[in-house]
This record gives sequence, structure tokens and C-alpha cells, in this order.
Amino acid sequence: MVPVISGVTCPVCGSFCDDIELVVKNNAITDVKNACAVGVAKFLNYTNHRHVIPLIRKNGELVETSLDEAVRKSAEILVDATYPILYGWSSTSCEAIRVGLELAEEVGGVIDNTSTICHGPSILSIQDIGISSCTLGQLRHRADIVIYWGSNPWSAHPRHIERYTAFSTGRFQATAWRGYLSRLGAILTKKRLMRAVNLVLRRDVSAPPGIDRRLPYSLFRKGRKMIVVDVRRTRSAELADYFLQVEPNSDYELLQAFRMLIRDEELDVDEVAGVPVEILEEVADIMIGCELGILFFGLGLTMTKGKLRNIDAALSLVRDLNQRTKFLIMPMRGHFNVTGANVVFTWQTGYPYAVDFSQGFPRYNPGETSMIDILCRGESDAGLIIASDPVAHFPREAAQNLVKNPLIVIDPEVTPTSLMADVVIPSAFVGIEVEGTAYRMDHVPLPLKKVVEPPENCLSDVEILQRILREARRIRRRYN
Amino acid sequence: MPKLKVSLLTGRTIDQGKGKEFGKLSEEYWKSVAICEMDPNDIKELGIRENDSIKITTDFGSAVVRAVKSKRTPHPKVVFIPYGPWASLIMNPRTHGTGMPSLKGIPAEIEPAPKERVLSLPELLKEHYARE
Amino acid sequence: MITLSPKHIFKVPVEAECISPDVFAEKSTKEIAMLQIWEGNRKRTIGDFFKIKHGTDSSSEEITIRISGDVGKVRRIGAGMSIGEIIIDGDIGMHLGEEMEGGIITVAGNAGSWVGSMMKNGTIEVKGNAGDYVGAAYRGSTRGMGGGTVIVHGNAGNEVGCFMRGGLIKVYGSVGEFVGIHMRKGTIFVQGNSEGRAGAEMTGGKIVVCGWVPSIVPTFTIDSIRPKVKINEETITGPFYMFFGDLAEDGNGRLYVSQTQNPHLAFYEKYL
Amino acid sequence: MDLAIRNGRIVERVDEKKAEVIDASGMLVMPGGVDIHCHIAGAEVNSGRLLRPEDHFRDVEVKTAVTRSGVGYSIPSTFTTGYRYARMGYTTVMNPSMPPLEARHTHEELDDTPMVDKATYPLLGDWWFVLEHLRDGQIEECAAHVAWMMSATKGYAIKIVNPGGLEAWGFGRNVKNLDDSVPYFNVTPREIVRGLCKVNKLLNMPHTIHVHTNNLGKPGNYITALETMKCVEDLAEGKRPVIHITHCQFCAFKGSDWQTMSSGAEEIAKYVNHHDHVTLDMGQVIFTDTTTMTADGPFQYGLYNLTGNKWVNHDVETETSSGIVPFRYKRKSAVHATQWSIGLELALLIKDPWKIYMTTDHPNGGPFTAYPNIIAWLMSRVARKKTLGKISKRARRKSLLPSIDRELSFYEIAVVTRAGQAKALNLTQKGHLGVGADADIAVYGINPEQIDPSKKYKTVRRAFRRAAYTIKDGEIVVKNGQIVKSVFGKTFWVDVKTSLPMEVNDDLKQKFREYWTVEYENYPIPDRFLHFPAPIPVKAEV
Repeated sequence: MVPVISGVTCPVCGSFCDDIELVVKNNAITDVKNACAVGVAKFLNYTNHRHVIPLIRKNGELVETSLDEAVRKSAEILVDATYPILYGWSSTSCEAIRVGLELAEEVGGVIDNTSTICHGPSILSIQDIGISSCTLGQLRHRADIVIYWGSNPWSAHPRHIERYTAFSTGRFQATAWRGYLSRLGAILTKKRLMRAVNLVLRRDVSAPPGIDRRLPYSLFRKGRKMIVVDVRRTRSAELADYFLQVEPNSDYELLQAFRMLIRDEELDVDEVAGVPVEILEEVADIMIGCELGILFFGLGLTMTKGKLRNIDAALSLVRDLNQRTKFLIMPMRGHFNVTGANVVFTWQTGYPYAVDFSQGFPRYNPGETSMIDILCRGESDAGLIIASDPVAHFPREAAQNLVKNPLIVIDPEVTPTSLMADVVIPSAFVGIEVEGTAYRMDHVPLPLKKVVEPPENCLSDVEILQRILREARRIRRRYN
Repeated sequence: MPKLKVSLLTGRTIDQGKGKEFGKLSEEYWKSVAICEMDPNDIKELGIRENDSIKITTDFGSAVVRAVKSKRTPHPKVVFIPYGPWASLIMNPRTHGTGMPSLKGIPAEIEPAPKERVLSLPELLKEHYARE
Repeated sequence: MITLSPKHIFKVPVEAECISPDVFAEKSTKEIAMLQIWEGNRKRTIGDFFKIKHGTDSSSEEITIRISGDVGKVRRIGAGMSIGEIIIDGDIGMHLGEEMEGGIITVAGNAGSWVGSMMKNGTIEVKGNAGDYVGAAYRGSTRGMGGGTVIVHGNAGNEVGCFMRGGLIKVYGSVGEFVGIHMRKGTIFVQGNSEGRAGAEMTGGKIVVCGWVPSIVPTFTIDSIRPKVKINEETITGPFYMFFGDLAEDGNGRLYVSQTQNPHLAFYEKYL
Repeated sequence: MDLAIRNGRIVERVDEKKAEVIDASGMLVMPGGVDIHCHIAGAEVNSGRLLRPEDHFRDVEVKTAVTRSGVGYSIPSTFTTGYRYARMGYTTVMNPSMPPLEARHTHEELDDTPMVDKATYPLLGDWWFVLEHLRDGQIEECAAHVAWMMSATKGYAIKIVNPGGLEAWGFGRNVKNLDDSVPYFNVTPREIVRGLCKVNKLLNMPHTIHVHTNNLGKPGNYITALETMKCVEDLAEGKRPVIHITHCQFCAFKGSDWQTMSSGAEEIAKYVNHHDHVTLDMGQVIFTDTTTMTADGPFQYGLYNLTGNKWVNHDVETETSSGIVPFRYKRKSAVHATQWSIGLELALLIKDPWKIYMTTDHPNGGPFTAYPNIIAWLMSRVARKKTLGKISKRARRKSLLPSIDRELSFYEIAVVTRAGQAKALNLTQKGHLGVGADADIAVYGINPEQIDPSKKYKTVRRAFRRAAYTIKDGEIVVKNGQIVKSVFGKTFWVDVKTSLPMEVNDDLKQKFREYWTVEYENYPIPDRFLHFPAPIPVKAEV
């Protein structure tokens, strides 16, 4: 009888599924149930490419060192810096983030989390417009129109559709799974036919690259429907009842146009974002006609031309829709605890990210106090990176300025960033080797479980940060 | 040498997500992110075959990656590179006071790079980030 | 005339809102040297960073501060100033003349973002380029620039006049995206081109673009073609397409776009 | 008379040679302040913080040797909240609305709120379990589930907000009155209030049900408020209250629309003066820019339509909803000024100070930092007259205040700011200075024997802004309005023991999976999750 641990939360994406079952044999995870491909990969392979001994850079080379030495060096770097940056925080526990904020305050640094390069713009426009949102269960029970705009849940949040939206079943709404199966069948037969025809005729007669925009009947029936709006046909688009393909960088115009149409006003143009206005009018009618609609948006809106104003328009559209029906909107948050990072930042400092403590109190102005900008301007003189990999994900220019200065990395894995660091402190995996709290994309807090013991003298982020904080306080007291 | 003007998108893929969990230094990760998903017709137009090296250039840098056929077409002149060190080389770092760089819809140019090899991660780090 | 010249190049941001005629008024060179500024997280004094030359005949009324040298990293200069003049020979950092209430600031070089954000009165003139958010509001606030004048001879970045409530912004070069976003009142004049989405979500006020625009936000409706348009006393000759918007916000802002520079907008004429 | 303190408690006597002595002669000494209703932590408060950088960027707290930094004005960050309460001599704060599903969030924030003891009320009025049990008339089963929920969320009292209306809001609707049926559930607000009132008694909860009435913020809603009080009249025994109507000002509007809107305070006061089963708190309005936030989704949406300000809505599956809208109360607005008047009228027309307590429903009527202003208004006719002179003419003409001479004494102030609230919450060791009480003490730099608060209201106001001393659990934490020591208060929660506790079987777990999107085992908060838990064991009737 092997022990099965149930109700485990999955420390990967913002869907933060909490129904994972793990089989653990002599302190190793041997089997994973209910998780998606990414989750399984995480639980089964998290030990790969792992380094468990602290490293410190001595004449150009990273060499092994003691934890105390690494902590001391880290504290020195931070205390000596005039404008240190502390970045990451989205893949660790809220408990660790709380200590991190105290550390940033102590050393007078700038602390920022990864929302700065995912949903930062969403937050900026929420601060201008507000947001009409909910928890995910509300949608499972009630939503009959599900729109994914510029987000690809199939790849980024694999179980999102099945657990919370179109393919889930709630008190007032049933799954749209059957409809999808029949659609899939049709698509497959079509493909097979094509292949046969092509073989016979020895030439490609498949439809030329044009786009069929007609709305399918399924959109007009009662019950759940799923619409995907994106610039390219994603995996998610294939699950949808309707895929609305838009020209790159014209989402803003499309959203604003919808705002007009739902108020039954006329447009002076015949087509928006490459889509004929008649089509848009039909889609607008479907939005107005729903019992409860939800618009999920992803980086396809926050990162493209217009950035925060794309979200501005999306939030306003949903707000306006509430004059006609009930409509809600939610950003598709990436890392499992990026929402938590925003939440903890906000209750301690009043601001969700990009917080500058350099003058002894929190200040906030993304564009000025945000990571990418500070790095591109080359203003910081030291950095601490925790549970994040900016060298892999920041634009080249920013990453280059990051590695120019003294760099501390706290991370369980070996990453491009840790390879570039001056001090590397390996930590235990939160949600696997240490417990904690994290927030799902809809702000529902859930516990992270400890299912196996961490490697010897591999501490949690919390303990590591507390040690650095204590050391930093000691050094500062010595200074004055 | 044929060149192709395209709009570059970057983003998450399930393979990149999985690859990440095998470790950033793993073969799986390299396979999943050092690539450029293109419309088959665009690949034809470049006169190359799948898995050939291509060089993609933006105003902000250039990178050599493998060309792979996109499974969900058509998206002519729109190419996709998953998040990762290779995409980072050619992203637009300007945030226009929003804190957010532009990682999607970046104008780019693609050309075949038969002579050039797709760098391994350590090579890439050495070439672009090593401190003297 | 008080002249400040930086002693060295700055790496980390320097916050010096105390560099303002209101603060300097009736202070001796010594007292000015003791004024506190921030270099990153370190408390410093003006004396640490600047050579101070105190010219004679500076009565509090027409006190003038001249900054010679690179202060591109120095922020919030002239914040909240109400009198006198600041002359900057080189480039200047962010938040120049933030919440300014009077007086004059002239910059020979370029200015960072948030020039004259939330300003109430006075004049800022930038000979070079300005960054993003000229005359904008603070995050989450709807109180952008409420009065006064900002003149930029070069180009300006995105969201010029964001949440603007009054006053005049003149850009002789080109502007980025979203000029006049959420604008309520006031006037923005752009001699050059706009990167697009001019006047998005505006509810009032006037925007004039003499150059090229890629397109008009679909939530604007064409009203007429005007031979010329007045900006305060000055008259600009067109002809201009005049649009009303942003209808998505029930707005009645006026957007003037040059007819000759934008033949691709000719299709709007069929609605006239 | 001397007060002796040992080990955080008030005792008969201590050895004066060994003890530290504080000379409070010629000063006003009171128990630490108790706030019965104040939104300081949790999902909704934090969304408010996130929504409004412009609200806090001018009002900051700089880090000191003993304090953490933070921001202030209408929705202060957690640390700032604790410090600002302590500076005013407050030592106990109740956070009134917690979505059960997000209880962890509330408690994480309470743990980061220093200086004060606290507790929080889970929102249960629209919880599907409750609606279904009450529809089927299963009071015992309902009680068992509520008991489970109290310990699962570490809650202190049953909070009811716009009963039935929040469930209806799930599809963008609302309920109109106490007998309007809740869509799909076929149960009425009246049944919900009565049902939970019975449950509250069965469970022997320390506090009564804590009710935010239907139709809040609508002209004419004083009728709804009165009906709500009446509907549990028969459940009262003796003098013990069975219902608390919170921020009563917001549900004491007369009139048929905003033009005819006027004060219903007289009618409500008349009823309350003749009945002992109800307690109230003011929900006083302050003329300032603030942030409204309630679990009342439909009300907040109405407020958005009224103001056009930015609007946040957050519906919580199977439980509740919430909304946020920034709001500015203007002296010159007839409606706002009338609201200001109503709050004070209630406090002054209700004879017994043990029945109505001082709150602003922070931050809905204004930030709690304005309490000293309210004290001045309550203690001084001159102060009221002065403000009356500045408000809208229409409101002044309608206001009852000119006809009211009553001025509260320092004793009565002590009741409406501490003693009464502690009694209503049944926090026996708070709100008094008797032997055995917690040594939570506020010392204010005015001499109650000598000062005439009616004339010298400004002096009084200043004194209440900055306590000369605040003592928390026997330690001096504030001196002359400055924080000298940072301490972490306890978090009270009610640990109800029922003879038939909710049975946890596979059916229940399955029901959890169907109702929520989280697993049963991840729902309850383990005791060790709280940093300083203070469970209050209670034996239930069932």
C-alpha cells in the first residue's frame, strides 16, 4: 500500500489546480494524477539540473561555499548598494514575499515582481478603469459565453477550460464538451478527405490561406459557447465554437469598436482590425444576449501595441456590457503565485509591483520604478533575483545591464541567471519540499503542500531571506 | 538570398512549459525554445526545409534558430518564437513608460542561415552576457 | 542668478525637488549647499553634487536658477515651483516641473518622461525631445495637467496629455501613440506626425495634428472639413478633417487632422 | 485612583517600588478603544488599495527604528493601519466582511496589522448551504454548517450583507424587499435573517448577527431597516440584543428619490428607544475623498452609475460578492450633507449610548482617522453648528441637528467608542478597567474635570488624535502620539462545540467539489496558520 497524497496544489501556472494526487516512495514522487503535461513534468523532473550547494564567484569562476559565507556576501552586496533591485517573487510563497519586502525596505531597494513583464499593464489600466471580476467557480456555475482574448489557455493554462470554464459543469450551466467532440469529428473527416483528394490529384487543393469568418450555428443556441480572439489560430482556437482572427496590433480598435456596437451605435468604417463590421455586430449581439459572459485576456493584449490601453478598452467594454447583461473579465495570470506577489506587495506597501523603497517609504511609478526601465537605463548597482530567470526572459539590453552588477540568485534550479550570478543560494522547492500560501489567478488563496523532504541543508526561501535580513541589519548597525 | 518581412510573436507553448521543467540546460528545453514556428508557405518562400537554421533580425538584435512548420495555419508572414533566451535576443526593450517591453507583433526580417548553427544555451550566454 | 554645475556624472537616480526658485529664495549659497537631495537610497546635499555660483541681485521675485552640465538622471527639478525661472543647459531627468504652479522652465537639451505632469500653471519649454506622459496625471488619478503651457520643439513620446484637464501642449516634432488619451479639456497641438490612436477615449478638449496619422480610432465620427483652426490666439491653416469623439466614452472632443497629409482618410468624406 | 498592571492584566495592586510608574494625573484615562466595524483587511480592502495609488501617494509613513513604512489615507497599508489606530488609543478592531473562500487572505493581512487585537466576520447570508438549509427549514443542520465555517475560516460572528441580494447579483439582479424571493433558491431575505438569528442563538455566539440591510443607500430604505429589526423582535429574550444593524446611517434614508431624500433617523431612534433587542453603529460620513467598499455588489454598481468613478466588482462562488467605488463626500451636496446629519442624529436621538456605537464604517463613510472629529461633533453643539454653517442649504433646512441640544459626556464617549462595543461583542476583558481586564489602556492629554468640551472641542479633538499613552497588554506602545514599541495583537475566533458537528464524508467532499473549485481539505484554515490565534471556546445548544 503506497501512500497517495491527495489535494496537492500544483506550483506551475495561475490556474493553481488543487486536486493533484501524488504517489511518494522513499522521499521521491513516483506518480502524478490529475495534473496536466506541464504539471506532471514539474513533479517528476524538478530534481533535474539541480545544484544544492551554495556558490560564490571567485576570480571569474563560480566555486562552492558555505551557506553562511553566501548569506554574508549577499547582505554586504545589498547594504553597500545605493540602488539595489530585488526581483522575481512570483514562483515562491507569500510567506517568502513578506520577508522579501521587509528586506527591500531595510536595504532601501527597488522591489518588483514578474507582473512587470506580464500583467503590469493590466494593473495600470485597472487603476484607471476598475475591473468587474469574480472567482473562477462563479464562471463554472454561471457563464454561458466564455471569451479568451489574446490568451492561449490550452498551452499556458492547460486545465483552465476543463476545470473552470467551457468544459466544466456547474449549478446553472453544463459542459460544452459534446459540441466540441462533434466539431472535432467534422474537422478530422474534412482533413482526411483533403489528404485523399490531394493524393489522387497529386497536387495541393487544400483551401488557399484565407479566413472563413461566418458565425457557426452553435453560437446562437442556448448553453455554453466559447469564443477565441487572437492573431493566430492557437490550439485553444480549435476548441472554440468561434475563432475571431484579428490583424496583429489592432486589438485596441476592435475593442473600442465593440464598445460602440454594444450601445447600438454606427461605425463610420466598414472593417476593423481586418474584420467586417457585420461580423462584429453579430458577435456584439451574442455578447449582449448572454446570461453571464466572461472575457479572459492574456499577454496577447498586454504585450502588443497599445499595451495598457488595450486592457483599458477591454475593461471598459466589460463594464459597459453590464448595462445590458452580466459580464465579467479576468486576466490570465502566468506564474502560480504572481497574483500572490501583487496581493502581498499591495497590503504591505499599497502598491502591487515596482515599489521603490530608496527614500524609506514605498513609491510607485511603473516606467520609472519598474525593472526593465531601471535596467535599460543602467541605474541599479546590485541585484537579488529569487525564483525567476530574467536572463532568459528579459530583453537582451536589460539582462546585460543586470549581469554587469553584483548579482545574487536564490533558486532551486540552475538557470541562465544563476550561471551569471556572483552568489547562488540553492533553495528548496516551494509546494513540493516546503509548504506555504499562494494565490490563484482569481485571488483565491490556497495552501502549498510539502510532500517530500528537501535535500540536506537546502533551506526554504523564507529562511534564506530571513538570514540575509538579519545579516543586513547587523551590518547596518555596525555602519552607523 | 531570399528575405522575408514578418511580424514576430513570442509566447508560451506547452512544450516550452514542459521543457522548462526538465531543466533549462536540458535538450528538451533547447528543442522547445530555440525554434521559430512559421507558416509552411513562408518556409517554401524562403526556399528552405523544416529544421534548417534561419536568422531572424529585428531593430534590437538577431538570433539564429530552427525553422519549424506551424501546425495551425494559415498565418502568413506571422512567425512565433516561444519565450526563452533566443526570443529575448530580439525583443523590443522599449516600455514607453509602462514598464512593459513589446514582446509581440515586432516587425522582423527572416533569412536562411545555412552556414550558421543554432547556439547551445551556454554558448549563447557566453556570447551575449559574459562579463569581461 | 544661481548657477549649479554637477561635479560628476550620476549613475543612480537623483531626486532633487528642492532645486526650485521657491526653495532657493532668500537662501545664501551655504544654505543652498546644505539642502538635502537623494542619490538612490543615500541622503546627500546639493553641495555634494553641485558647484554653486551665487550671482548678485537675486531678489525672491525674479530668482533664476541655471543648471549647466548633464543632469539627465536628476528628477523632480522645479516640482511645485510657483515663481522665478529655471534654465537647464543640457538634458534633464523625469518629472520636470511636476505640479508646477507658476514660473518658467527652459531646457536646451532633452527632457525625461512626465514633463509638467499634473502642472497647474506656468511654462515649460523643451528645445530637444520630451519623453512619455507629457502633462499626464499620476497613476490612477484623473487629474492631469490643469493649466499652463508645455512647448516641445523636438518629438514627444506616448500618451502626451493623458487625463489632461486644461492648458496647452505644443509639440513641433512628432508624437507617439495615444496623444490626448482620456483628455477632458485643454488643447494639444502637434506640428508633426502621430503614431496613431490620437484622442482615444477623450471626452472633451481639442487635438490638432498637422502631420500624418496612420488611422483614426473607429469610435470617432467625421463632422466636417475646416479650412483653419484656432489655437488660443494663433490660427493654423489647414484644411483639416474634423472628427468628434470618443463616442465610446460619450465624448465630444474635437480631433483635427490635416487633409493634405492624410489622403488615406479620404473615404471619410463620403459621410459628409 | 491608581491602576495596577501585571502580565498584561489589570490587577489589585503591584509593588510600586519595583513597578514602572506612569503619572496620568490630570489626564483622561480610558480603556483601549474598540471598533466594532472597520474594513481593514482582506480581499476587498486590498483591491481598494490596488485600485487607488492616487489615494495614498501623498500620505506616507516613513520607516523608523521601531516601525515599518507604509502608505495612508483612505485605505492604509496594514502596518500603517495598526499604527494609526494605536496613536488614537484604539487597541481592538473588528474586520466586518470576509468572503469565507478567501479567509486565508484576511488572516494573512490581520497578522501583518500590528498594535491591535482583531477578529473578522465571515459573510454567510448568501452561502448556498445556508440558503438551502433555510429553504428546507433545517435550522440544526444549518447551525452545524455555520459552526464548521466559523472554525474553518477562524471567524468571530455571522455577517449578513443584503441577504439574498448577493446571490441574485450573481446574474446581475437584486432583491427588492424582505419578502422578495431569491432567484433559483425560493427563500426570502426575511427567512435568511430570522434563520441565521436562530442559528446564532443555538450556537451561543458571543456577538449577535451583524446585518447590513437590503436596499442600502436607497432613498426610503429606513422602512427596510425598521422591518429588518422588527422581523427578529419575537426572537429576543429579556434585554439581550439579537441583531446588530451596522452603519445604520446608510439605511436611514427617507424620501422617494435623491431630490426628496431626507433623514429617517427620528423613526429609527424612536423604535430603538423602545426596543432592547437591537444595537447599531453609526457609519458616520466625513466630508472627504474616500473609497467605498462593501460585499453589496448591486449597491456598489449603483454607486458606479451614480458617480461614473472607477468600479471594481468581485463575485465569490457560492458565497458572496463585493464592490469598490472611490467616492467624495461634498459639504455642498444636499445628499452627502444629509447623510452627515443622519449619522449624528442617530447617535444623539438614541438615548442609551450602549445601543449605538461610533464608526465611519471605515472607509465607506470616511477613514477611521476622523474619529476625533466625530467625538467633537458628539460632545459640542458649537462644533456641529460650525459644520452646519458650511453645508448645503437644502440639507441644513432639513437637518434635525439644530433642534438637538444633547452633548455627550466623556463617560458616554467612553461607552460609544469602547465599552458599548466590547459589550456588544461580548469581549469581557475589553472595554473596562476592572481587575482582570486586559491592560489595554488609552491616556489622553486633557483633564475631564476642568475642560468644557462643548466650547473647547478643538482641544478635545487634538487630544483624541494623539494619545499621550497607549498601553497594549501592559506595554507602553505609544507616547505623545509616537509609536515607541511595535507589538502584534491577537486574533480572536469563535470555536463552537456542537453535539452534532458537520459530518465530513465522501458525499460532503463531493458537494464541495460541486459547489467550489477547491478541494475540501484545502478549504479550512489550520490553527497554526494564524500567528497569534486566540480561540474563544463556546458550547452550542445543538
